[in-house]
Amino acid sequence: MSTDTMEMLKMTGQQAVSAALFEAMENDPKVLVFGEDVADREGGGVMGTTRGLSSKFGDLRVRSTPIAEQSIMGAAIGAAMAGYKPVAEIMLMNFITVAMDMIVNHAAKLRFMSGGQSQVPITIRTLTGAGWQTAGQHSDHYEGWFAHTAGIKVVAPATPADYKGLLLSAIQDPDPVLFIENSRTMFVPGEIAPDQGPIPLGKARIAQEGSDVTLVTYSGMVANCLAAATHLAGAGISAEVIDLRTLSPWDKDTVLASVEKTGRAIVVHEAVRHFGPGAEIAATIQEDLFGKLKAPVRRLGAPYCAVPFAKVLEDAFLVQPMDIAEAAKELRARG
Amino acid sequence: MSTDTMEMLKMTGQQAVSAALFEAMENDPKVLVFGEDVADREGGGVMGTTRGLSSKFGDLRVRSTPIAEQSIMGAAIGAAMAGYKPVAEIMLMNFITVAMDMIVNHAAKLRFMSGGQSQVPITIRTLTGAGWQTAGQHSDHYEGWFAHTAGIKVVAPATPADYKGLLLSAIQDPDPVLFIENSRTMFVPGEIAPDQGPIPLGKARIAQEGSDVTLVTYSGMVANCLAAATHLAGAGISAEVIDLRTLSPWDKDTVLASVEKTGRAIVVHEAVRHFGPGAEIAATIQEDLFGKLKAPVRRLGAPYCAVPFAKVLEDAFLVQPMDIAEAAKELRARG
Amino acid sequence: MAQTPSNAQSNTASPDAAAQLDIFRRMLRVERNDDATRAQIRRGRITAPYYSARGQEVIPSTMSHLMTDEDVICTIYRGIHDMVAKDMPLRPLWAEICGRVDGTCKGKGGPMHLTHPETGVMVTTGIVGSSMPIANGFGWASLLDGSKRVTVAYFGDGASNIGAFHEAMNLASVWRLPVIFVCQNNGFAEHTRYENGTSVDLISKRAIGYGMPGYTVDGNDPFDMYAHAHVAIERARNGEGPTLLECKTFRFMGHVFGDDDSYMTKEEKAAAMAIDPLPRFRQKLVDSGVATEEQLAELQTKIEAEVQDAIDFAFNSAPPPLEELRRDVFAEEIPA
Amino acid sequence: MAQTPSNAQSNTASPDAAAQLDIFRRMLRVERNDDATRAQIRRGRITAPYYSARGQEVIPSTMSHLMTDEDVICTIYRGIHDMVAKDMPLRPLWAEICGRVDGTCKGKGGPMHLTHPETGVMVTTGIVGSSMPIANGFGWASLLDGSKRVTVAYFGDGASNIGAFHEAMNLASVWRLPVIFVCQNNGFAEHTRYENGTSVDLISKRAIGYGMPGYTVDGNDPFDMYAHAHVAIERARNGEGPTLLECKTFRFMGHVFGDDDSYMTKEEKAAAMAIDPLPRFRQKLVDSGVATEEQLAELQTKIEAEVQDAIDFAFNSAPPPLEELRRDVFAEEIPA
Ligand SMILES: Cc1ncc(C[n+]2csc(CCOP(=O)(O)OP(=O)(O)O)c2C)c(N)n1
Ligand SMILES: Cc1ncc(C[n+]2csc(CCOP(=O)(O)OP(=O)(O)O)c2C)c(N)n1
Ligand SMILES: [Mg+2]
Ligand SMILES: [Mg+2]
Repeated sequence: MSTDTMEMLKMTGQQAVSAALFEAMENDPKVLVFGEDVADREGGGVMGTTRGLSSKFGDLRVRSTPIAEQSIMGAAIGAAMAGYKPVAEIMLMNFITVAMDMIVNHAAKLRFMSGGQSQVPITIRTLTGAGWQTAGQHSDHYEGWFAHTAGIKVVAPATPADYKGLLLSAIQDPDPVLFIENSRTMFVPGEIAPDQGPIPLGKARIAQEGSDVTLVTYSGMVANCLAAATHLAGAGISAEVIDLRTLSPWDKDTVLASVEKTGRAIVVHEAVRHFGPGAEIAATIQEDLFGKLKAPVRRLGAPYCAVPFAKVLEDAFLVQPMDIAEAAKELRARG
Repeated sequence: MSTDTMEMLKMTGQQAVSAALFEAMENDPKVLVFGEDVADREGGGVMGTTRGLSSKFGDLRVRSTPIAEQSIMGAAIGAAMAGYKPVAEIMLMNFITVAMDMIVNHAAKLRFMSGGQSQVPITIRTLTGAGWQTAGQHSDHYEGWFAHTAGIKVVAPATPADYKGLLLSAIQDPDPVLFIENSRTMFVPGEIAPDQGPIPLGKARIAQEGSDVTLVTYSGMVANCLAAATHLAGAGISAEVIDLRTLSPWDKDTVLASVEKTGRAIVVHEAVRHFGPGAEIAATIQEDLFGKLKAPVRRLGAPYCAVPFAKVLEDAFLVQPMDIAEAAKELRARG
Repeated sequence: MAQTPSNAQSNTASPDAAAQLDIFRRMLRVERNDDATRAQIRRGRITAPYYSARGQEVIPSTMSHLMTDEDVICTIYRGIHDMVAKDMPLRPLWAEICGRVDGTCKGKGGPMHLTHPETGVMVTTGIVGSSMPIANGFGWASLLDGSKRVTVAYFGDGASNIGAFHEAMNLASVWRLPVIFVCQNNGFAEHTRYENGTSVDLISKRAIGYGMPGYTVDGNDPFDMYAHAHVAIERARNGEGPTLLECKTFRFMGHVFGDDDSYMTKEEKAAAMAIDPLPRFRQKLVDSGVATEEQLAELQTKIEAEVQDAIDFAFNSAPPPLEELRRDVFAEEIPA
Repeated sequence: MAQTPSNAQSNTASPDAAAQLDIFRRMLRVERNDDATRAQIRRGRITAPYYSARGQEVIPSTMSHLMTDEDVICTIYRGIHDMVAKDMPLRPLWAEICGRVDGTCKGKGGPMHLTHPETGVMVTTGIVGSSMPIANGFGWASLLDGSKRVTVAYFGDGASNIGAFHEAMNLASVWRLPVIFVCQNNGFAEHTRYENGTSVDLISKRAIGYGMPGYTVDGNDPFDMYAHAHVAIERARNGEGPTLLECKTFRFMGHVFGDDDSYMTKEEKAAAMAIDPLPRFRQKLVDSGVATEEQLAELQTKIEAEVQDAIDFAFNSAPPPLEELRRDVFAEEIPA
């Protein structure tokens, strides 16, 4: 039975992640899962994402750790070099700040610095995103740092199917992958094939076709771009929404082909706009499509401040569908 | 006697930093200096940059620390909140990876998260730069991470005068400043006025005027851009070299005015090009000067890999003057 | 309790009647405030995550009693009890929790980042372990100022396993900083039981590795707390350096509001709650004649009125204006 | 020496004649190689920074003697002695130090990142403290494999003050990992004297805070090293968990090649060098009849020839091609 004819399931991104972990551990005895509270003795994760794994695969392959992110990442690196495929959880992205040395100076560089002798096939799962009033130290999007770091891939899914498919690929990838889960959208149900398999890293998805403007985005902002596209359709503007899925390496071909078609591009992300990942995409588009654009490439991201607590500020901090729609209208008006 | 009529001194960037530290400590009893090996008992710093300070200002204001960058940054933050102006040294930029939480989640955010009650006027001095064959973990340029972090300024001087003037301003700035010293150029002598005072943060310097192409750069790459400009002059191309001096916030006005004049821009930095800080500048230029550019904005930076050890690879890793000159010629040829 | 590892001396100072009453007042203020907070959350009027410290009242109440107004604290997400015990005013506290402009942080920090320098609440961090290295900076400032100001760093048992703990303890000892490291050991780090994350039976033993005195204290007993806190604070004030206090306690409400406690047994929770320090100490005060029932009832009424006033104040305060996104990033406002 | 903190037992295993000779062979190989490296640097033929471990030979030589070929090490910038003692072949080592394509890392890592999995040299890091958390991963893999493989993490005294040390020690203990933490305490961290950065008189005491055995060993005495290393390795191999060995020693050549040693007194350096472990142990071997002068001279000749061969090999190797910048970033080559 092929995927097309199979009846689709409803699943949240979280359930899809859980399904991928079960499948990966089942299929490959080298896959390990660990992090704070991930084992069933600790409730299978504070969010329950890893629930059931330790009961099924044992306490040696699925381990809760002390609160010590450097030692989590260190253990992941060592075990990976010894032949395992660890999936290490950093509970929230802000906590990755205490493990940067391990990730940047070690995981990302060991293959290169060893001239190819070492390999570090780890997956770092982490959750983030504003919207829950967890304020300045619990909702940052730092993917830009890692996209700028040679030797680590950055994956940020937006749909349940992608959560599963990309996680399966990340785990089997021979190199380190940062896998970002977005807290606003990860618990929203969506369609997924019961036999959803791996989805290749580095390939974007056209979430919606359009002809007037290209919205390039990923992670939680895919939803906002789709909402903007719906609004724009009402205003007679046809927006193409590209979900990058993998931020680094990003799918230049798909983006450039789309922007060449529409002549207009807006890059949208939740991370702070200033020196944010959107700049790379905008800079590349203007360079490769110089003279073919009808308007400058726009970038939308968070303002230059910490994530604020008050709901009204947090809402204003996040790029909203209407911000995107307005930017698109402006571009359309320019040429 | 004004600066113009005074005889200029010859000084290295390192001597200028030392002079700034002496002056700042002399003028303001709240200024503190600390970090690994910085006191005279330990030789006044591995490079000798802080030599003499502890003998002059005492062991309480000038302190060597254990090897513990988190606790260095933590102590800086606490002392700053208690009214001091700590200048904390992180010996090399790669070691900042173990102190990211303190810098990003705390130093940069405390003023905002406290609604303005807290202030963290710290200066973080750090040294980096390829060229000494110190390989993958001792020469990285991570300024892009901090430029992307709201609440911390990023300063990266290129001349002895700027090393002194910008450091004086950084120390007196009411907010955290990352002050980056480049290991290739910091030990090269240059001219400086004997009474060189503070130079405002956020203001670029036109290192060389020109009319055909603008080279936007900072830190160690200013030297390479100037060398490229000399070569280009011989080839009949007049290059304007802008030394940003402060990367965040960067001097948009000066850059845009120059590029509006030349119609062509190349952003050059030592950091990895991929998702690097140059992308922000390129993306901004194309957005603000859409339709006024004669060619796409180009970016030159390090290739996507760790800093390699072998001299021949390290040379190829760094953007060389001829790479810049060639890019400029290419742009000139396009329109 | 007071299990003391080999490097520690024994401590005997004891709170007099006034001290006992003051400690109880702080405990009750903490508890009443916590109760009201949970009530408001249940009613859906507060949406932020809340880390109740119900059960841990004795620790900061005793510490705060022994601290002067100049002394400061650096605390954590589970730290509202530390602030209330330090006599932080409740109006700006509540306004902050509700995300209002009259909040101590103008609604920008929220409950995890409450700050109130006037009462010595210098830093509240949401990052495990990070209160400690920052506390050292305040300690260094005391030496520089030539002041007797003492800094208390609060943190949990789980935090004692993270790098920042180690670096901070070592630096404080080498520099002989007037900092007291107060570990509120409630037996759990989120869902992880103490012994599954921590390699030593008593966290106070770690002090040995820093040449620092360390004590394990019954954090639910104001007398044991007082005796040890007294020694630690005196030590710090006299320039003799830092102390580690491991204060054993229990959090009655789980890790975060809504936590289902599935990782602990009903029995252990019931056992812990059966020795709830608040009613126990209350009874003791009455039994020993330190206070009458009437006095304590009056105290309670007064505190409840203060809490209610703060709630009313908070919900009448406006949300912050959007310009606040551009303020306090730097000293100078970011242009629009 | 063997000062043992209270939680440690006494260790008595002793190396037999063959073991002594093997330890000496490793020491001499380390020393001859170090001497040759410094000679090449003085002649300007090597430009990379070099962190000599002259004086510290006993530690890795004894450890390596007791390790099997399956056992692995994670070491640091000052770690070439650890590798040479582990019998890493000298040709690819030299080619790497010279930045040549035949280097073990194709010239891309250099002396601070030498790697040679075939002889168990898994990681060399330039970041203080970072060898330890990674070593735990190898330890975990041993448990998963059901193998008896032991992992040794080398690090310095200064590194014992950084967060990574603490986190790694705690995790290794909680998980009972077969990892041995070998602190080469040479009394200095760059220019900082031990007691000015470290808050405890014996680093081994820190083991108490992790419920782990810890020993302070005379790292210049192969007998004391052997006795304690033996216990630690047996413990790890038998699934009893990690051990901390603090091995006291001295680095004769300062922190980095060219260091002027201004931060130490001439006397203390002279005193340390007067008890240079290499000639001392050599004399002992002869005096006790374990080896004859002739035997040792022959050994030395052989080692020197091996070193010279490696030097010749290295300088005849080509620099790496520029394509190497695109290789080994990921498993798949980055397109040009
Ligand atoms: C560096 C870091 N890692 C993980 C977390 C998530 N986290 C929040 S509280 C907590 C448990 C802390 O336990 P403990 O120190 O015992 O304090 P308690 O909550 O029991 O008061 C964890 C793991 C965090 N905030 N920071
Ligand atoms: C995190 C970090 N901080 C600082 C440095 C700079 N540094 C290199 S070696 C060293 C001293 C280390 O001393 P120790 O651990 O005693 O080892 P030794 O060099 O004496 O063998 C320092 C501070 C570094 N490499 N990494
Ligand atoms: Mg706890
Ligand atoms: Mg040392």
